[in-house]
Amino acid sequence: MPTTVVLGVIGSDAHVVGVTILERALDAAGFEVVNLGVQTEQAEFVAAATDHDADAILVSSLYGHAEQDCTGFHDHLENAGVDAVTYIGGNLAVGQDDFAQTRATFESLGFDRVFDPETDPTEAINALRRDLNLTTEPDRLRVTS
Amino acid sequence: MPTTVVLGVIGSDAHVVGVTILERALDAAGFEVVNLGVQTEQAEFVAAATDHDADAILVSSLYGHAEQDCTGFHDHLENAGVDAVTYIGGNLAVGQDDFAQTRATFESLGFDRVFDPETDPTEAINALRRDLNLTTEPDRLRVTS
Amino acid sequence: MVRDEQLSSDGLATIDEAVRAEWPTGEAATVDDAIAFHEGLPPSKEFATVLESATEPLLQPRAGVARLDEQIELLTYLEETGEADLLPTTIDSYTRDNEYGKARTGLEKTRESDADALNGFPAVNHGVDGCRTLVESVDGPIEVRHGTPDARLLAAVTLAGGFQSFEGGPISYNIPYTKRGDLATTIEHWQYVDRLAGVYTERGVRINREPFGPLTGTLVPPSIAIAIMIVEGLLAATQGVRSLTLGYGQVGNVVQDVAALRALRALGEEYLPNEVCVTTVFHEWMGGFPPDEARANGVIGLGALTAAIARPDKVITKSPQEFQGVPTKEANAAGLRTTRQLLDMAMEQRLDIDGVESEQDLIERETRSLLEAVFEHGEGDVARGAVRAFETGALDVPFAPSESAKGACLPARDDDGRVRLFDFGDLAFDDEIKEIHAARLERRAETEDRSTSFHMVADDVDAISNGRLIGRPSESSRSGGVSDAD
Amino acid sequence: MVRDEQLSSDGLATIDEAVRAEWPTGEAATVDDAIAFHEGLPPSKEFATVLESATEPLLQPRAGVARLDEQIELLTYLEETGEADLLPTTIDSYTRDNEYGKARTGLEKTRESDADALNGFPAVNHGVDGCRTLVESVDGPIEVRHGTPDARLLAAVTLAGGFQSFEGGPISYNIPYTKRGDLATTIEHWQYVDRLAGVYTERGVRINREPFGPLTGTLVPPSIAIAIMIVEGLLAATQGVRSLTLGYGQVGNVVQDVAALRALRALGEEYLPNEVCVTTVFHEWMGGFPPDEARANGVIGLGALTAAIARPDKVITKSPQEFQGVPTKEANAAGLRTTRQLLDMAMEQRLDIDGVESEQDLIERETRSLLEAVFEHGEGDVARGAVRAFETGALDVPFAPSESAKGACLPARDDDGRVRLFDFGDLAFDDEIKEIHAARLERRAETEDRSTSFHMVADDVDAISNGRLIGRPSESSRSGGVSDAD
Repeated sequence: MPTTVVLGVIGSDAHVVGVTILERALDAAGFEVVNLGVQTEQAEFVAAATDHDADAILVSSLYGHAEQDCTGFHDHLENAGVDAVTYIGGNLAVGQDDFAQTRATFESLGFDRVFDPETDPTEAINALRRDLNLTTEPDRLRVTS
Repeated sequence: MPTTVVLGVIGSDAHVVGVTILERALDAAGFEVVNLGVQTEQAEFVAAATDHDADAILVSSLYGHAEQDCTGFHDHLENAGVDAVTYIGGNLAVGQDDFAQTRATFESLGFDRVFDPETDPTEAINALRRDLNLTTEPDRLRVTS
Repeated sequence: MVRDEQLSSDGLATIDEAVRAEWPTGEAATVDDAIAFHEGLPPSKEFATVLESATEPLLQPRAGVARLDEQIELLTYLEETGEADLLPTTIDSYTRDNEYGKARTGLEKTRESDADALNGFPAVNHGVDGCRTLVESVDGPIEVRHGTPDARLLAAVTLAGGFQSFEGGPISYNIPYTKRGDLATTIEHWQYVDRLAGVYTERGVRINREPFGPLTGTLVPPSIAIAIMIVEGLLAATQGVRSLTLGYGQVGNVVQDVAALRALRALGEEYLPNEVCVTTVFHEWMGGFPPDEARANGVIGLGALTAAIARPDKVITKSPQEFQGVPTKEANAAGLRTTRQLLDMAMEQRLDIDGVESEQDLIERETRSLLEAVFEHGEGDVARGAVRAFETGALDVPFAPSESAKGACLPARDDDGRVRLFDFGDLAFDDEIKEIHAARLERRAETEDRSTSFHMVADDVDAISNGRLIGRPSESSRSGGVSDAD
Repeated sequence: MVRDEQLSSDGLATIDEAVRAEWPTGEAATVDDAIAFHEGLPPSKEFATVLESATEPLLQPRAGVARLDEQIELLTYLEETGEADLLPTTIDSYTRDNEYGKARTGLEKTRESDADALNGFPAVNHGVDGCRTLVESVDGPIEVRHGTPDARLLAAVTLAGGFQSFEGGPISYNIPYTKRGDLATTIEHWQYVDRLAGVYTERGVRINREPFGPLTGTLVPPSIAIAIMIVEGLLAATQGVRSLTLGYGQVGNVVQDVAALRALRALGEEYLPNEVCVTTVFHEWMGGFPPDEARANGVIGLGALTAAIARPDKVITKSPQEFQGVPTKEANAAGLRTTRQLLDMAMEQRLDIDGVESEQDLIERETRSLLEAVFEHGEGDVARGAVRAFETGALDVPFAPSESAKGACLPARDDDGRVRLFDFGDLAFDDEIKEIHAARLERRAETEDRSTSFHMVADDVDAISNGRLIGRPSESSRSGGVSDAD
């Protein structure tokens, strides 16, 4: 059974490049990908996760308003009975905050993992493999030389 | 009888471009030119003016030490019996002094005219014509279009 | 269904009434009143006249702040200290989203606190009089630059306000900018904008229109950009626009950029009606900039050199502070002067580079193929054809967020740094064209000893900001992310 | 009369003793002691090794301050923040004039007051140990850059101090730098320097030598620079130098600059003995810069683009603060990074420009003509030939202050911005070459509707600092002087 990942850019953020590349990387790594694209509301993530019985939800945000866009997100997921690991990545805070602080903020919102904007898709994929106890051949996952 | 102009760069200044171009401009305008070149001492100016019975002496300085290089210059000229108009031009003072101040300084040292570094050779030549009451055709003097 | 037909004067009047009722400042935006104002402007402020009669590329920055007095000050600075030939007024995001109430609040906040609460000039809120004050206060021609999918009220107000150039178009301000804008509706909206420009033109005020060439600004293959420019140009011409500036954004390979600008001009002149005066605009690199002003100046320099060889009619400059968002006015002026110096020095000498002709041939062939697909999809109607071609993916834009586009094609640089397609999606390219792209990418794959894949795309997207043109593996491995995955 | 013969070891020892006695720090400057120090340096500090094995142009700034600790800090900054590949140490003016006492006073003043009383690093005063501390404290290879006509003690101290590269030569550090230096004497002085480098080389420490290509930095026709580079290279090779970097300063016309760098490499390899490894260095524009950092970045950008096409082994970078003299370390590093960004982006793509071959042919023909005249003047001896050729003006440098040169030739740009000769003086060019130059300048005269004259020269000298390559009349009329003549 394929492992299904829902991904999208939350809020009114229109940064499309990162999520497009992440979609391709996940696809190439053997995941079933549901890419909701940019400007995706919380409700759309919840609906897609329910409809596709998602194993993981990957949220992207690059315009600095992630915290307000994500407030209450995990309550909605829980209410809808979604049981998926949740990651978030991107420019999560405006300004020069240090990343440890940002990570703590988003972990307290309920995300399982928090990534900075320099993260290579490989890192997210490796994390998914571990968190979901997947057993695919490791070299299937090699995405950068 | 040709009008003789002695020119050179005073002191230990080695800026050669301006004086080279001025030499050509004076030559093209019909003057007899004695170019002493860069790094010329006061005594060399005086000797050349005497030897060639100069009508004018044009002193150039671009490295900011003109005032000290020219102190006493007109006394030496007078002592040697040189009767020539004297001009000085270039970057005559270090820093952002206003030009009126600089002109006053060098006029008080004895120079008849003082020019800033943006001066076109034509201006110096026109001034020479006037100061020496020369009668050459005006269009012989046109050096810029 | 939308059709490529000129709006009737009744149709125009109906829309005009509705649009101008959307916000109080709309009422004053009448063409009759505006003509006299435009006629009173000196020739030096006639955008089309100045641009079309220029003998060398004119430079134009981007710039917009909330307050009128500060916008005047900013533009005056860019004219005097930046030596800008053409002026911009960049519109704020709320106005682009037609959120005039939020724009008003932002403007009020800015007036009270002096801190800029908007990222541009809310022209609709400033109204016709505010725009006219701006136009009167500066010396040069001035253009509205924005990114507004539904720019009808903005156009009504700013054209009445004395602006004589208006950026954007139904594809170029929809597909790259928004997720949900329906393309057919957006085309209808821009038919109003273009018809309004046409009405001004017919009454003696030639309004310049400028479709936005860079699109998503990220590795857009030239033929896609050019095809869209021509589609938007045709739509505008139908509505009576007679001064059209077609745009193209630098990809960073000089041969490809020069070839693209030449193809843009050649095909623009070929496809657009004779009565339209076609000019071209080159945008300095619109992708990610190095986070370093010194390196950013290197990127700007390559753009200036490209412009010197290709000689577009206009260049939109970047500033060395590009990576951090809106530049200071000093940095904006610096970008103009760095461009000017290199452009002038390089234009004074013959610089003919090899390979431009064959690249231009390829670009033209691809563009014709895309345009034919549009015409076929619309059974001869370019408006319907554009909608349907985007639906099927026959015409597509890489990294387009819009649901009106398939967004299925993916670009990558070849071994020489030229932008090719790694994944064609459903683009209307014939097999021979596809084979050329594949072969070029295969050569890169050999050089890099890896297979052609989306990894190249990912590496290429960041390459210039990392100091390189092509995202080679050794370069991409430089940047390691910080995360808690390990 | 000076002859091009290798100094005997007795001859070397005699001079060595006298030179090292000139100043107390000379005593410690012995080759025997130095070899062990050099052998202890890692390969990453071996200048010749790093330069000769590089696959892409290496970047090097100019930089020198009085104090050792501050020089270390400066070079470390340029390595880390400027990403310099090769490091410089620029020597102060007093040391260049062999005024070591004044240099000591300046150094003491600087130590006391923290204000820099010297315009460079007084290496002779810092002595062997000071130099070694410097060499040990930085990561990269490091070169002595100066402008010293009699650089014998400087060479003895710095080579013993661990430097492995030494700029300058008897013509290039005499003719453009000083009025009264006798050329024959200067050649003898540099025979000592070169022989010292040869001795190190023979003992396993390859010292890199770099004649100063830009000469007067003002519109020097390429063939004159290349001929002098080859003469200095031959003189150095006779003394045992095996690593030679021949230099050339940008004139701003890309075709001519690329052609010149290729001619420099080709003729260098042809004329110099096989055992000499010839590399080339390109100096970014050495003439007057625009008084504006933004425009200066445009000039630097054109240099970087030229380097990307010509691919010299090394590039000496300029900073955006060039017009105001010595740059801050930040500006110096910025010049490096602007160059790096444009250079890298441009080198990743094929950029072949038309016309390089024919320009290179002309440059090579002119250079051969000048070199033949030197050999003839010296009856086969290049040292005597150089002295006599400068005496007769068969070899000459525009705007040379030296009394050892005729200084009779005058350059001007042609209609394409290439540097030609307006007045040949007594240069050893045949009539056909002269006709080519005259015809090119005649074309410019027609374009400008004025006669070919020294006015073009005057206008050209200021053109780049005024924002242009060629000094066209309309441009030159921009700058009006302030004076009391009117």
